[in-house]
Amino acid sequence: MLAIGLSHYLTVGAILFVLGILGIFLNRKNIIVILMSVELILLSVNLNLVAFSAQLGDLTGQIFAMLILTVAAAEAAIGLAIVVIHFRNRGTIEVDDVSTLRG
Amino acid sequence: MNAAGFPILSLVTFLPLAGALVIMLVRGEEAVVARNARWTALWASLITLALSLLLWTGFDQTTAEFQFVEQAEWLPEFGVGYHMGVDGISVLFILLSTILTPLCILSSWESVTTRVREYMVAFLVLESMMIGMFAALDFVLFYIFFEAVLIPMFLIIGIWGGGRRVYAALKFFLYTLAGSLLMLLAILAIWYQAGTTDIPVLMQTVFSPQMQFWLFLAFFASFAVKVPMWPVHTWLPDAHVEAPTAGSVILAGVLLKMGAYGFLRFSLPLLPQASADFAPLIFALSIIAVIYTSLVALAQEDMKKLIAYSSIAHMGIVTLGIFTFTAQGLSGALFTMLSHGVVSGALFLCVGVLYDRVHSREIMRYGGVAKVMPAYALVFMVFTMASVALPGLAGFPGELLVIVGAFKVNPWVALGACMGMILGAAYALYLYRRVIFGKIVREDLKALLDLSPREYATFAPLILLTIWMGVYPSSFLNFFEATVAALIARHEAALGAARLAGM
Amino acid sequence: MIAAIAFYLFAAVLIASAVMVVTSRNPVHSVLFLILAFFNAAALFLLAGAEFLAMILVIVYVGAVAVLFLFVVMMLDVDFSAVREGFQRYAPIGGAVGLVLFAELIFVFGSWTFADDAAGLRLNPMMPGADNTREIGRILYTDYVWLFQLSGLILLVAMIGAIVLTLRNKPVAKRQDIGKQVSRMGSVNLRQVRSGAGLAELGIERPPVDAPPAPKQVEHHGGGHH
Amino acid sequence: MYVGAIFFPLLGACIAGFFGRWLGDKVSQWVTVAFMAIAAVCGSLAFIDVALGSAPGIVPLFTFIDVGGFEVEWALRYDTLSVVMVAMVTFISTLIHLYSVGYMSHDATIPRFFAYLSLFTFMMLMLVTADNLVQLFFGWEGVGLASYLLIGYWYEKESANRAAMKAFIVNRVGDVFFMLGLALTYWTFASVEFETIFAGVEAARTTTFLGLPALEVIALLLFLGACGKSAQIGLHTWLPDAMEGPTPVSALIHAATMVTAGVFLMCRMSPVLEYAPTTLTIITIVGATTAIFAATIGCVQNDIKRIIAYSTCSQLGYMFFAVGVGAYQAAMFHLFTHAFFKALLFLGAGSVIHAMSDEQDIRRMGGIWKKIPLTYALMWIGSLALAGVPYFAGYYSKDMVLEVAYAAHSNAGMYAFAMGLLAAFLTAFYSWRLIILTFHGAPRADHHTMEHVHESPWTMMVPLLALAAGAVVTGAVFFELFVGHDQAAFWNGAIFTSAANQILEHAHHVPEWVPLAPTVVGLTGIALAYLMYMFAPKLPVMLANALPGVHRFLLNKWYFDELYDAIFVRPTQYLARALWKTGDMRLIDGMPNGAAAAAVSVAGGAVRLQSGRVASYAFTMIIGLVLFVTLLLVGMPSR
Repeated sequence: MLAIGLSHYLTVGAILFVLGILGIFLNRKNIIVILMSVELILLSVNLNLVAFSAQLGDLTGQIFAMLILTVAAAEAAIGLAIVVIHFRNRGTIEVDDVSTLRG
Repeated sequence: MNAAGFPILSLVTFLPLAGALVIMLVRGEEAVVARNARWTALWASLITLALSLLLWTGFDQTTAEFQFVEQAEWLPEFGVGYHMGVDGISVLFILLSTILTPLCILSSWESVTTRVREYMVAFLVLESMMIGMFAALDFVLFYIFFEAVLIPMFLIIGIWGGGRRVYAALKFFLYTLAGSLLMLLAILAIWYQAGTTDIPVLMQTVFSPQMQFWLFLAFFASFAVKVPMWPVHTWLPDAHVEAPTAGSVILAGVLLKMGAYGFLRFSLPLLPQASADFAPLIFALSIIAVIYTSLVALAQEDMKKLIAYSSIAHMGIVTLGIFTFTAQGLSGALFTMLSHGVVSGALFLCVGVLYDRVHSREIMRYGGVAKVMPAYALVFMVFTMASVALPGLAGFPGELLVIVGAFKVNPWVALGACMGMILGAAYALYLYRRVIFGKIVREDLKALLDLSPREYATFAPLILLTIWMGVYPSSFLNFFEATVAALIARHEAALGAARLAGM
Repeated sequence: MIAAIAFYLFAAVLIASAVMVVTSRNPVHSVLFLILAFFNAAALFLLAGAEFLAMILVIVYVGAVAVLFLFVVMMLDVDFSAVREGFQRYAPIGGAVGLVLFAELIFVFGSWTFADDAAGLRLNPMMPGADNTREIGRILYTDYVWLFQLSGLILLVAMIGAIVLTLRNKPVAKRQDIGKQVSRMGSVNLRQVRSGAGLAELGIERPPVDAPPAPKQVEHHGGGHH
Repeated sequence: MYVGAIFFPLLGACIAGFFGRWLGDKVSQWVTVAFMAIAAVCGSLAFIDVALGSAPGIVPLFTFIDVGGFEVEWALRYDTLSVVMVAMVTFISTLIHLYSVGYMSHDATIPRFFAYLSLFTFMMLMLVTADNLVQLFFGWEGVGLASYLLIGYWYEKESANRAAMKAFIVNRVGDVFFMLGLALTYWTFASVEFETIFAGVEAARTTTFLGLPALEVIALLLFLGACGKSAQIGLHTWLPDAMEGPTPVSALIHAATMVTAGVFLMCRMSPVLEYAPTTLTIITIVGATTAIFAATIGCVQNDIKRIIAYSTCSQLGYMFFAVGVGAYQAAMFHLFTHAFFKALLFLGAGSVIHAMSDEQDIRRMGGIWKKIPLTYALMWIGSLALAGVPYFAGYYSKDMVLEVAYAAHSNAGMYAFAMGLLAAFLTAFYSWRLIILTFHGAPRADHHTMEHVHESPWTMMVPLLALAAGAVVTGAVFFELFVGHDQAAFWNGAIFTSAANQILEHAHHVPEWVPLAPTVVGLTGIALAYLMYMFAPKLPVMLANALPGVHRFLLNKWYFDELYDAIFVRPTQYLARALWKTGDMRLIDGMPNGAAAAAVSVAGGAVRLQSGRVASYAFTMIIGLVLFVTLLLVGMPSR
């Protein structure tokens, strides 16, 4: 219990991941919270990478985590921009209304 | 380099493409563009024709080897090369393509009024691809040309066609594409086995019987659709009916020959064992095609559809002849292909003449045309008779040779092919009688004009060719002779070897 | 010992705040909890020895991303009560999926070990006692410089994309369009007017009005030949 | 000269056909007549050279086909057999060209008619001078084409078109057998050249085909081919209908030349036939049956041309059974004389029709013999020759044919003799029925027509007179050469008879009554006709009423047309429609079209999955992810 090992980190990552997924399900309509959930998921991935990196003593994991960070930032920026213009056009952020892609 | 001293085959193949490029660059008023496009296309195709006549004069009839060969590296690491050449089988088809194209352009001089430039471009591209297909000696190259032919034809039917053009074009495209995809698989399989796609090299390669079986089926799927053989023939009547006249001419004249050419070029030399095994099936399908489609033709109410069905029947004779593996049968099949190219093309042009004037293809719409268009009646009669294989005209020597060849293999097959003669006469004369003979009942027919000078110019070479082919066929048959003899010798040797191995 | 306690503490707060992110009624609260979660994750990174990444996380996520979220949430006048409708409907499915996933992840962790030669396969082994930030910098600017540039490019594209998306072209806003001005014809014509002539004689000079386009001749393109 | 005899008609045909519009009617018709005359001179000279001078030869032209040993040349074979035909064809054709100048003078497209006529002559000459079976087939089909064109010459008449088509298609049926025979010939003899075939017959006697002697099969197939062209029973139905064409055409094609091509072919192939005894028997029976069958129908027909057409059919039957008993010379002799008197009869009928303002029904004629005495006399001559009255041409040839049939001393021969004798009686009967109904009795035509009855112009009468001369003298003049003691020298090997075949010799030694019998029955027939139509005109009606079944049976031509309509034409039409509508459109097209429709409907279902809701997509993705991971885990332990 006392020695904090890899599995602890991984467990935390797993819980975060599951919470992120739960968030997507729960906030079905709120696109902003969905985006936040995605951030959580990415965070859990980063946590895993860092944990492995620390365990193995390999810096590559941290490099990866950094790259994921940039991608996550970019994704958040674009996602939010889309939310903004969608709200501007429709006056709502309900994802359920977004169904013009229907085949 | 070759007999001509310069890469004549590539030149003939890509010259129309150059013409197409020139036409595409034409800009200006619509009428001016149309006129320039027409003349450019005509000249491009005429120059191609003139060049291709060098093939006729320079061809050495005594050898079965490929001639005018051009070889260049293309994808050497895959054993794929740019390899062109002709032998007795293919050389005349190149000539057929180059002769029919200017006639087609001439025949659509006035009947095509919309998007003339694009039409002419499509035709020149089509010509280029057809010639390339007949000249290609590399499987990949062949396949590219074989498929590329589809595109301009698809456009010609789909854009300048009749009322149901989209249906017909799609049907045409899907049928042929479905078949040729299997051929692509076969080509890949051959490439895996042999490591090259060079056809002369492949001809020396022996495939295991098991492999031959599947390869033959794949080739068969592709070529049978193209021929077309019963029961995958129904795309043809629709395509013919909807295609513009010139499109029908090329479709019947050259495109149908691609399937039979494929059988001759690939199935027979590469897969002798499977070809021999499948011959009874082909006989059965061919005989059904001959009798079935002749009967169906008898019931048609649309002129073009009738001629389209007659084409299927004639192609049944061709496939029959190919799989007799006799010199007569093969030569007859080749000759029938050529003569059918000329004759059915001309018949479609004949229908086009009436269609341009009356805008109807319905047989019942006509009657008594001979009264007002005697010259046209004569022309139509010549081609009708050639189509029913009247001796002295183009259709006869081929049909005779095929029947003689088939008789040796199986007299009943020959009898079946002969049934086509009777039914052929029935539907052709029935058509002629209803359109040309009889009393004129409709007022608008009374005012029809006889052939114009442009139409005379279109028909004259075809009539000359028809009579020449009928009276002096040896001038054409001599082209095939050496190649056909070599083909049969190789076929029999391969079969003999297989038989020895089996024992 | 201290490290273990710290780990449990930070982990607990991280998970609790993550729960709050997904469940809180007010998105503003969600964002604030997200920030808290990021802080705790950064602390975990620190515990794992990834100091540089921990700092980056705080700067980028808390400083930029979370604030961006906050901006958006507060800037948009969203009726969040409507958005929360149906919150319960998918909870069972979400819970089930989450449980299955969690169970599987735990199962994977339990049945998994390092390969024997894992240590030998490392690409960039950490020198014992080396400085984390310095090491990352060394690798990032040498071996991974292309990836680094690429991620920069991604950010650039994201920036441009976000700007393009949200840039608003108000039709009422008046801007100067020089090209339009230069190419302007017809509305102002200089004319030689007889001196002394009044409006009564000349009438009001109006810019010439283009004749309405003649109704286009309907052509029958029947397609192909007839 | 040899080439000229063949190709001058073609030249004439081309000039009249292609340039007729610019040359005008007069010029083009006389050009063709002139070329025909030149050809006739050439033909006669060739006859003198080859047949009388015994100098056969072959004129090679150029190679037609040469494929893997299948070698066909264009060549003109001049031996006695062909030169007889050449001379006869060119001579009669010239007369008929000349006749047509008068007969067709009111027609709208005269150059076309003459072009067709000359084209026909050319094709016929190609047929008879063929050096191989393929070239013969060329002429064979060529005359078929010309016949088609000429029968349908008045293309505005629906019945003419129908008849033309019928002629072509029925002939095609025969041609199919010809083709097959040709193919078998090639595979038996490795050649289609006559020389090679004849040389190889001995060697081929043991060859079998499908278990039958190959020679028998070849002979049978070629005979079936000949049946089509020569209108033997079964394939005869086109001949009476062919009378829709202009009368000179009937005279030239359907009496004198084309229809006898089948007989010519049989004689040409005599070396093969000699070794095909079974086939010969079949030929005898078919020929004899045709002779009697056509004669019975001829007795009740009312169309003047149809009567003569059935008479032609019947006479062809004579020729065939002469061939069947091995007397090819007798067949050729009858062919030769028949050409003259039958052409004479047709042209005479044409003259009558011309005089009667295009009336063809003999029930609406009568009482005109005083108005057109010359035609009347010529018809008499023709009929006398046809009936075999002594010293006219038909007497020699028909007697000869019957004698050889008797001399064959076989069952088939006796059957042929009996039928031939009966047919001879009927021939005489219907010939005089025709003459009496046409020329004698009270006029039954309307007043207007009767006023216009007039003798034909000289262009029509000159050929008639020439043919009449032929009908009178050819029999006597050529008897010795064709079938008499000089025949071996005359034929000079052109007709082959095996050593065992001495039938002509036997025929000269038949019992006394045999040569007399035809004359007697002929005269009886004439007498009966006089009795029934001249002296007791009620008698035929009574007879018809007494035997209504027989009368209707004969009047409807033994119901052959109806039979063929029911078993060939209708089923074919029905089948054609069924195959098209059901086979092609429903079954073959139905499969791909159905597959396409199925794909569309499946796609329609799949489309609903794509709701457009991003959240649903996200859920789907996540659930998919979970499934994947589960699958991985389930799969892992097995590793």
